[in-house]
Amino acid sequence: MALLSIHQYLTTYLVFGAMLFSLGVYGLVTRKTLIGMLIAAELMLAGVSINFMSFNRFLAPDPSVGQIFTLFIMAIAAAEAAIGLSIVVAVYRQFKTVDAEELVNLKG
Amino acid sequence: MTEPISLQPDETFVLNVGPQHPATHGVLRVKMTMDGEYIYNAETVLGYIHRMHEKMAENRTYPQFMPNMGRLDYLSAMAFNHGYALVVERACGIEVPERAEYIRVITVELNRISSHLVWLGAYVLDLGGFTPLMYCFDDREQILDLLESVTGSRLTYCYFRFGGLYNDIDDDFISGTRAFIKRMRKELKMYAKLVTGNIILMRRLKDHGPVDQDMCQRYGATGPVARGSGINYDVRRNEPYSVYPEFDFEVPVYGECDSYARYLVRMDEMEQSLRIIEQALDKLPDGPVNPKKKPKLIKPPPGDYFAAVETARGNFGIRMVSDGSKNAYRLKLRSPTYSNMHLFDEACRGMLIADALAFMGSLDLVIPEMDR
Amino acid sequence: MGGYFTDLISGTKSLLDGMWVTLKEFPRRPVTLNYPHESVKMYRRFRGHIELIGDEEGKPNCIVCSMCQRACPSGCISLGGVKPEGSKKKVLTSYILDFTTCSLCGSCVESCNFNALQFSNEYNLASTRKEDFIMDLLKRLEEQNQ
Amino acid sequence: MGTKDVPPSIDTIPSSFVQFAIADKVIALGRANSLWPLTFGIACCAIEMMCTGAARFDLSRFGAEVFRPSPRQSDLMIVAGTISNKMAPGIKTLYDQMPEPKWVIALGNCAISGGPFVFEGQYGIVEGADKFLPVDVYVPGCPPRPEALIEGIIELEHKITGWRRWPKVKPEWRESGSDES
Amino acid sequence: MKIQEKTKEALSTLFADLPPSEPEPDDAEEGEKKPVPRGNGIIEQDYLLKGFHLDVQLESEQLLEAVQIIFDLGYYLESITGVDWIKDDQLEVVYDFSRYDFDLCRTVLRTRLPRSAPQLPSITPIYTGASWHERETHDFFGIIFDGHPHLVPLLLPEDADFHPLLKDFKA
Amino acid sequence: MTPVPPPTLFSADGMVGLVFLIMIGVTLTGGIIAATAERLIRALSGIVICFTGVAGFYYFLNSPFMAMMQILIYVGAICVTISFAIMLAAPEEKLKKSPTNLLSGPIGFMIAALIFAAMTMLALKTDWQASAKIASGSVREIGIHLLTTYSMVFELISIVLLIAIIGSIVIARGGRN
Amino acid sequence: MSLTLFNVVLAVFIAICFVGANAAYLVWCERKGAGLFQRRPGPMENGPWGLLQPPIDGLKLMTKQLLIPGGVDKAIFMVAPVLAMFPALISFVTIPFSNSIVAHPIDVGVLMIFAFAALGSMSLLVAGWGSRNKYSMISSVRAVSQTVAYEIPLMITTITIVMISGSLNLGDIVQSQLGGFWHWNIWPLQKQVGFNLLMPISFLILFVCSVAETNRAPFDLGEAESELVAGFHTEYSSMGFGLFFMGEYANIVIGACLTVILFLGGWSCPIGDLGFFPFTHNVGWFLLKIYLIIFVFIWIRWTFPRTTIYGLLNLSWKYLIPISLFNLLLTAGLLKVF
Repeated sequence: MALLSIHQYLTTYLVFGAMLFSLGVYGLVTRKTLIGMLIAAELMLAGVSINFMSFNRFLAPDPSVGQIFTLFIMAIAAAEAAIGLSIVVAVYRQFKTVDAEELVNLKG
Repeated sequence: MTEPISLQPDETFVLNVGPQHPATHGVLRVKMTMDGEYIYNAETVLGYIHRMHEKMAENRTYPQFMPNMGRLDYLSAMAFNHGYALVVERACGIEVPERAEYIRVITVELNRISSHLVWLGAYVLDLGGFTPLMYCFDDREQILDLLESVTGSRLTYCYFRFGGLYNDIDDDFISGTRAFIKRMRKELKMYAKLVTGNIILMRRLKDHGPVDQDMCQRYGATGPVARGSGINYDVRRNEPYSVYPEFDFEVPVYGECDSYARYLVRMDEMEQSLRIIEQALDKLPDGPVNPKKKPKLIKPPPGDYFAAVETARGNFGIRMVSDGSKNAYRLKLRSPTYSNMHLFDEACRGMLIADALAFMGSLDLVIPEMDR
Repeated sequence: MGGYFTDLISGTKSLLDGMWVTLKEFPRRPVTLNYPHESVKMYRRFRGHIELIGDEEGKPNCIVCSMCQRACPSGCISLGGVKPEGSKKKVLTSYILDFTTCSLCGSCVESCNFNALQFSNEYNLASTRKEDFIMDLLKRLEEQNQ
Repeated sequence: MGTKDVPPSIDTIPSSFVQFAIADKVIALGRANSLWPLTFGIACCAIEMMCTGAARFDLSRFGAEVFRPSPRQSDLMIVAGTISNKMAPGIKTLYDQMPEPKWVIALGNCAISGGPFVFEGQYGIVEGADKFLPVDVYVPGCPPRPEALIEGIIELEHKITGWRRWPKVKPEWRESGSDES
Repeated sequence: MKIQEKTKEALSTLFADLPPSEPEPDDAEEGEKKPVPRGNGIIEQDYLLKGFHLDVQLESEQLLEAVQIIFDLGYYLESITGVDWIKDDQLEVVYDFSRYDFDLCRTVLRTRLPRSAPQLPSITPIYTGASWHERETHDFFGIIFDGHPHLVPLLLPEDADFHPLLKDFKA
Repeated sequence: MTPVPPPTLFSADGMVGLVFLIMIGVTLTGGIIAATAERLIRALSGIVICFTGVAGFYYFLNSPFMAMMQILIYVGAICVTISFAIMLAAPEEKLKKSPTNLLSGPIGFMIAALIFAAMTMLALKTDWQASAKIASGSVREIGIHLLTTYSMVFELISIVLLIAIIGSIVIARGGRN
Repeated sequence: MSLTLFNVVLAVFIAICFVGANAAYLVWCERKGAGLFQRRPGPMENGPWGLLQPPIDGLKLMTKQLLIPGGVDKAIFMVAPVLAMFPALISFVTIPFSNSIVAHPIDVGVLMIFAFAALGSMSLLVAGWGSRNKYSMISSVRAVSQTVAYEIPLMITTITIVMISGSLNLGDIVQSQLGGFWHWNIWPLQKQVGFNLLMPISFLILFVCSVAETNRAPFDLGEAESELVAGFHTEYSSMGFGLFFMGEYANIVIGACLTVILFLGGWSCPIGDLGFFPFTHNVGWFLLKIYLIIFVFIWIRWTFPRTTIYGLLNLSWKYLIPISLFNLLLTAGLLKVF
């Protein structure tokens, strides 16, 4: 029944954050479309946020600093999503595809 | 123009509205090519309720064809009966007694009100409001009761006969009609509050669904659709038949060319119909309702005949070609919504689907009449 | 800017007007006719399906002239009669009405010169069998007489 | 196809246990009193169908006023009007899209047998909905009065549960010199 | 000038080269059995008796010209229909026009085609609303309208190849 | 971290632990769907599930405010935006395999596994010094900090969001003809 | 912590029962109300006044065949109805029914309701997309853009109230309005802000937004019957449809609760705690108020035609957002002054 109390340990959260982060990395590498990559990036951000939040809970001397940082990450994520998706839409309008590999003429 | 959709530009998709769709009032099908929610092109497909009326006319004797007219446009069956009676009477030269003419006008106008009430209810239902439909149908039931007490059926009346009527009206009908007029005037005020003045409805209808005069001419739109475009055209006025010249009534015309103008035309028409009924009841002469010598066998002399009447939806014309036998050689039914709906294809381009369906509703479609 | 506020106010007023109309209906008695519990009586001119009129003895008035059959637009009447030995008039042996193709136009009743046909007041027919509506009117008349 | 006295969906459930039989009855009762029709009018009879739903006759008293626009959510198809050859496949599709158990009412003479539009040499209509649909209840008339449709729904409930809840109304003539407008 | 005379005048330019005797008086329609089909030309009909004012019969080549004249005069298209004169082995196409204003004049254009080759120019470029009417006439009579943009069955099923209003049609 | 005796399943604490385990499962499933699903709309649903689970973690970490913000912002804003983009631009990912794609799967897996291993080692090996104070999770505290000590962050957030809004409007409008 | 979470689980169970019963009988109320507004009696024959109609409908829906049309995205298709019901259930946890009856008085109750409302709007999107039906797809796009447009004024208005009460906790917000109906936030006269004429208008904005959030007429663009057949649930049959149906009513209850708590004093007695009656502040008042609001919901639905998508966005961007923003600024200023 030791499993039932793992929510009291910091390591659980850290390992979990790492899991989400690496899932995000995997997604970022394997995804072919821009939107898929964006989703994977959001997943990575979620992993990072979990780390911040768990440090905030277990380690931080000042208990709101991690939360504020996570808030900041959320704002960044929102901004990223907005910008990224407007780019996706603009690219799609231009090239009629969002496949990252087909967008070779994007450079220049 | 109904060009075939040969090449689909990118990002469009085809939306099949109908044959079963709550907004098409029956079994109309509109193949809409959509760009998002905007209509790129619309092609109407008819014929889902093609009932071979014109073929039947060639197989049946003239009196036998009369019941079909009620099925053609089930909402204003009286007016269609009237048109058919007119053309046969014109061909055979049958005189109609005056009392019969007055009763014809009364019943036709009552039927017109009931038709507009169905339209009003169904139209607001199209726009998403459910309650006005119930009020309209409640008012309509009063008319149906009156007409049932005279004709014996509620919807597909077969009341007119060549030269007269199926039977006479009684005093109950007259007093009932007067009571109805009183009630309807009050109800119309209620509709003005509940529906006409409603800001949501106005925003949805004003400046949407443009049909200009040129378009009316090219498509042959008549009835409230033409009158909503500023065309002062009403067969009852322009080409008087029956005893219409003896009544004082106005033809409502609005020049805004939008759905709201068509809406207002119909609302005003109900009021004018009430006026006509009131006058007809006052002037109702005594006398027989059938000619003294009831025509036994209807055999019009050979030739072409034409008659037009104003139904609730517009100009209904009948072209009859007789070869002198008991059956018509050819009977062409010119239905008003056929032409009115035709302009939908052109007018709805670039509209949002919600507006297009609101526009379609403002054309007041009765599909069996289009398909015949 | 002026339009902004007048729009707002007139729009709100129109909405409240509409709500007042429906609210006034709310406490009113419904107009509904509670059908299976109460029912409307039919007008004398109501056109149901047709039925035969019998004389005092219960015999049909029909003399099998077939006028109704000829007048019917959709051919839903078929009647048979025999001429018994020594009698001048035909006697009706069967009068079948296929109500499923009838259009209730009333041509048959109008064409009958012998007061043999009338409309019934059966306005609420429904059945799980189509055959129920192919009626033998002669049998109906007999049942009525009993 | 055609008519059977018991709808197949109920018939096929094994009823070896008494409890099951009661459950069947309760379920049948539930189904019978919550018949949601498909919003689907074809011609003249559709107007009378609307009248039936409207204030004067009010189908909602029987819990059957929830006209669903999507066939997926409806239990009852009221075929209200003439079925043309062009329309018949569409109606069949709609019927197939409805989930079991489902019922069909043929409203009006056109849906029963083609009605007045049957004549020699006709080329356009299907002579009756039962040519391609299993019709459960026939409501004749051209068009039938709204009471007839209510009667049809009662008849359908009768068929589903095997129990007629309401007595049949005997039609009466109004005295001449009517008292009601 | 009344529109009826105006229309008549405008249309009579089409028949300038016809011999003057051709336009027959209206009793041509009254005859019990008319042995010869009437010739081209304009007939003024008695409105009370017939329901229309001007009855114009013309060749199919003249049709577009005549319809253009009618359109310019502000008529609207009421209907197009066909009549199968099987005894004459001819198909007749009838165009009904009417007016929106109070100067009433119903005008009928009619043209006859051989049953074996029923072809006619389409008036859709002039009256957009003729499209459905022509498709319908094509459905019912099999008349082919040259230049129609989308001549497929309208009222009949998409794959229909029969023309039910022809007198020799058997279901 | 004071080691407490592990709870039994049918105690209040045990239930809580069970809920946590379920949440881990849900979050991981969501994450895996988000990272691997072929269809974008499925990936989107995966990420919605994943984010809801993450919000649950925040709740366990004694910060309900952040949990709610997580759902509100990620699910209510970001996922909805992404779904708009999916509807506007890319109905389907193509299933064709190009040579580079063939390798990207294993390579990605290797990289991800490496990162995961390294970070897990780091997490397990480090001797974390637990702090005495435990966050109360109250909004008031965050608010006070956000507007006093970390007011720069607050400003930055607003500037970033403003720039993002303007930028995305400019970019998206530029593509329209 | 552990006990609260256990409470949550228990509360969710109770909430399911409450919401289930409520949703079922709200359907009955809706049908009955619709009938009475329309000159007809509504359900009558099944049970007294048709009271047995909801269980009968439920029974029928449950025993109906569950059709999964070919071509749909099965997993997504199945998840969506659950997703529609679940957030509404969760939100109930934090609603204070009286000063003692609240399952889990979370500190950020207001945020929680919004967070789960956002999750609910995802369900529409997922349902519409998963159905692979053009109507459903259009509907889901509409529903989402509508939600986005209306969450902004809704939140701004809520923030105004939060500023006045100084708490995100729903219980505290109610507490700050105790002492009679003249203390409710709907009135312009407030002890915290002095005189703010915009408060009643703010109430209207919140009300309109909660109608729009729940996809109710006249804002029911998502399931616009005459345009999009049945919108996002066109392809759903049986209980899938039933869950959407129930979810709608659960959302209505949530919307009504929010309106009552923020502006109408929650569970507080309108005439204040006068002292002669023992239980003046209780759950009865709260229920009375929310059912009154729900009655208005029903009343509005059966009165108005549907707006269009641009009319809706116009209303939001031209009227609701500016006015609510202005009210936010005004309230902030007034709070500073008083």
